[in-house]
Amino acid sequence: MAKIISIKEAMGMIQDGMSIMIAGFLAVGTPEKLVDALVEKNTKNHTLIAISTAYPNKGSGKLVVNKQIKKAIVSHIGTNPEAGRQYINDEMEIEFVPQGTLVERIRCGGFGMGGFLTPTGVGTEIEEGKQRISIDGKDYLLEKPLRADVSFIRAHKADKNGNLTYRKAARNSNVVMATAADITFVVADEIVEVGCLDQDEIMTPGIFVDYLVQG
Amino acid sequence: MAKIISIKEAMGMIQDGMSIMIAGFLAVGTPEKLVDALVEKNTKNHTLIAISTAYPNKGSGKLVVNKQIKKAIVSHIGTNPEAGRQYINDEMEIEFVPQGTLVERIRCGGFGMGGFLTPTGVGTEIEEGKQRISIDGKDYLLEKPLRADVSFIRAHKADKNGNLTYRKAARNSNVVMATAADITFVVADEIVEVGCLDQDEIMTPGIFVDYLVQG
Amino acid sequence: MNNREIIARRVAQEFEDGDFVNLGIGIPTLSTAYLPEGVNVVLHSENGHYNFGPLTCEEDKDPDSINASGELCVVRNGGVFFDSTVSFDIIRGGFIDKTVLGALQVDQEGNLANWKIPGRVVPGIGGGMDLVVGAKKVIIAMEYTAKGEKKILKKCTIPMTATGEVDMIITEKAVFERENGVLVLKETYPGVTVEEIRELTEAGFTVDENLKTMSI
Amino acid sequence: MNNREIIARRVAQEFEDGDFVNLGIGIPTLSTAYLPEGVNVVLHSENGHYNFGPLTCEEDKDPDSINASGELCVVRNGGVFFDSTVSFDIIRGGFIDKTVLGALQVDQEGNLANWKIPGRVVPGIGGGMDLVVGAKKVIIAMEYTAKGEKKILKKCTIPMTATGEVDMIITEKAVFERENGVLVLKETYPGVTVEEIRELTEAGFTVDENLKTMSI
Repeated sequence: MAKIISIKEAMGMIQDGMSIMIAGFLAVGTPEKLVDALVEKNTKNHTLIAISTAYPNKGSGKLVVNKQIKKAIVSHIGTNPEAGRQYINDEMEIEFVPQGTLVERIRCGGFGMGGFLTPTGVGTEIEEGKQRISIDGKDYLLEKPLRADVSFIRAHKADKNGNLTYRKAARNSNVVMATAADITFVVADEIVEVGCLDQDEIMTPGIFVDYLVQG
Repeated sequence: MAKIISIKEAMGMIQDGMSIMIAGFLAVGTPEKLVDALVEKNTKNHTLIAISTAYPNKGSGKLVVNKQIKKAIVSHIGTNPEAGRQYINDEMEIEFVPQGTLVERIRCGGFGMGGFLTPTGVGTEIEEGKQRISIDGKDYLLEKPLRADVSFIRAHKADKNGNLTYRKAARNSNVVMATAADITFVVADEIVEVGCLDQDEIMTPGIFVDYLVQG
Repeated sequence: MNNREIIARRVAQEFEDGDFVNLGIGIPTLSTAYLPEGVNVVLHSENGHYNFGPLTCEEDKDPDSINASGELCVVRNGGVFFDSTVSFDIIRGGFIDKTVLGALQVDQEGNLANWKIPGRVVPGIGGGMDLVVGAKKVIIAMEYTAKGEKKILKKCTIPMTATGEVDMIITEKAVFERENGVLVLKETYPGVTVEEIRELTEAGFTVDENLKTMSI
Repeated sequence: MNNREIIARRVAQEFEDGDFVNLGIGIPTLSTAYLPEGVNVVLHSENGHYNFGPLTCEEDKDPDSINASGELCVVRNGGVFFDSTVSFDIIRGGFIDKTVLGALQVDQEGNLANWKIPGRVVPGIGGGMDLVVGAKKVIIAMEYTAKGEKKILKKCTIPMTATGEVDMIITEKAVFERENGVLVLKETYPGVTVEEIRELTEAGFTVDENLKTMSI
């Protein structure tokens, strides 16, 4: 069951070299407060797992600009020129993953699966180093699970048990990332009492959430 | 986008030998009207894909009692003695699948994946005929996708585009089964106008639904 | 106190406040009647919810609200409904702290057999195989023997549910835990001797140096 | 009419009323401006919704409502929000009727290259690889050549996005479809000759016996 902590307490659990999932799509769904606090903490050598490196001044991109990321596992960096610069200058390693494969690998990581077979990437560079398996005459790549040490999630509403709802397009990668890290930190737009959320409409059950981080 | 049709029109699309997914857990979430109509139609040699064979007089079990099922792919038959009887007398074939594996295989079938790796069943009878794959030192079974010709889904509310919500424990296998059949038939407790459902709270997007079946 | 109650009372001592648990029908479910003061557990149900409990009044009756045994139930404040994939993602993903199940046979390697007796109609697998593989701690709650036949064996002789997953065995005569791959006798019921346990057990086991008496 | 408009107008003719489509930025998205009367398409956005459109008034502005290009948008009546896995399940599962994307190179085997130019900074893959593999029909919308260089080749020379998935190529000079694994020239723009197409094309192709003039 989720525990409510301060940003300071949250940052106390993060160390150099940890892998970090940052939820959001082009920063929509990203808990900026946690990212800002991590920029301030200035830990280094993180592995970033995110849909993209977002923007230089928004979302996960701020950690790139502050040179805290050693390796990024993302589907896109095009909106963050600094990510491109660090990449071509070998200052940051990038593993490009097709977006559908990325979120499904995270799902496998959260849910105890050893991987899944996708037709995406067959016959492309993405196939390198991967097993190709044919099922009923069609070829697939075996893609492996992804997990992280910590994840940063923004929710719309959270009850005090950590049950979460998201709003509009701010849901995106948050649902899977909330399940696949050893420690899940959530910043909610609003924290409500247990019982205030409709039991049918909770999008992330609280069992997945470790900490609700308060302002 | 979903089309609204009558039960008679729905039954017109079902033929002997088709595979049928019947949503529900011990009949909760099963559209009894469609099952009853299929009993009346009395088509034969179906492959049933369901969590269980439910009860003799409720849910998918009625098709078993009426001897319409040639093969059942289920996780449990214990609540339907007639299923047990047909099974030991070789009147009906049964493929027992662990429940978590069953729903995930259906998910793969609906979503274009060639399969997934699960630790469930490693070292048991369930492993027979399956590939064992080791990922980072842990063993998994490669489980393949499941699809059906038609699926029977009960929803709580449906809008006229086929967007669905479910209520309480009646959600269970309905979400995945709505995605993995060539033709998806839905009976809703209530059909509402487009726009009446909250866009954040739809549990099955209408893109998966072919037909809303009216009383 | 009958065997079922002894076992259920001992199982109840294993729970910590806030544990997410999935309990098999019979003795495992009965154990919740004996939870220590101040200990509350969250019950997960395979069909798609957690934090359920029995009906408390007539108004609670809702045909869409059943547990995995098919009984009407209430999902309490803080509970959540979800679909079957999420339910088993929770299980397979290791979010269940403890699962308690019955067994036909258990062996010294931690193998479990509880779904199929050759020659008899198989009721099915249900969620059992996923639970035993996925839960953080697997506790077997069962009577020590079945009509005089040994159940704790060197190697299961009937089809297995999972291999090497059993962490603890709680019976009316003794409690075992698996430590470093070895079955260790941790507790005996008042009046039951280690010799008696050896006679009723085919499996090899060691006796804990701090062997305790089961206190119910 | 410039090349972009010619291509966008021709792309728009491919849509049927009710189609679920996912459109790349640029010409593909521009095509919706030229939908025939009575044809409405449902736009799917990788980040997690469908049936979106541009803002219609100041009140629609909502920072949580963006499309996959990061632009503020409105999800219209009948539209749905979902998470990223569902978004790509829709794509990979074959529920998208048509996807329209640009290309750096296409070849006669239906291979597509549109994500990486060796030696240049790669912006990324995004949802492109999944879309091309998953959508029922893959339409490439692009200018015929890039600064004089041929783009419709015997075999792509830069890293591919997917193999054998391209169904149709729409350009300002000609329209091709792949039929039984062969590239077939179906239409030419008024004034463009088959000979001119041959000169500008490295790929082998056949000419449809009912070769038509592109009508925009």
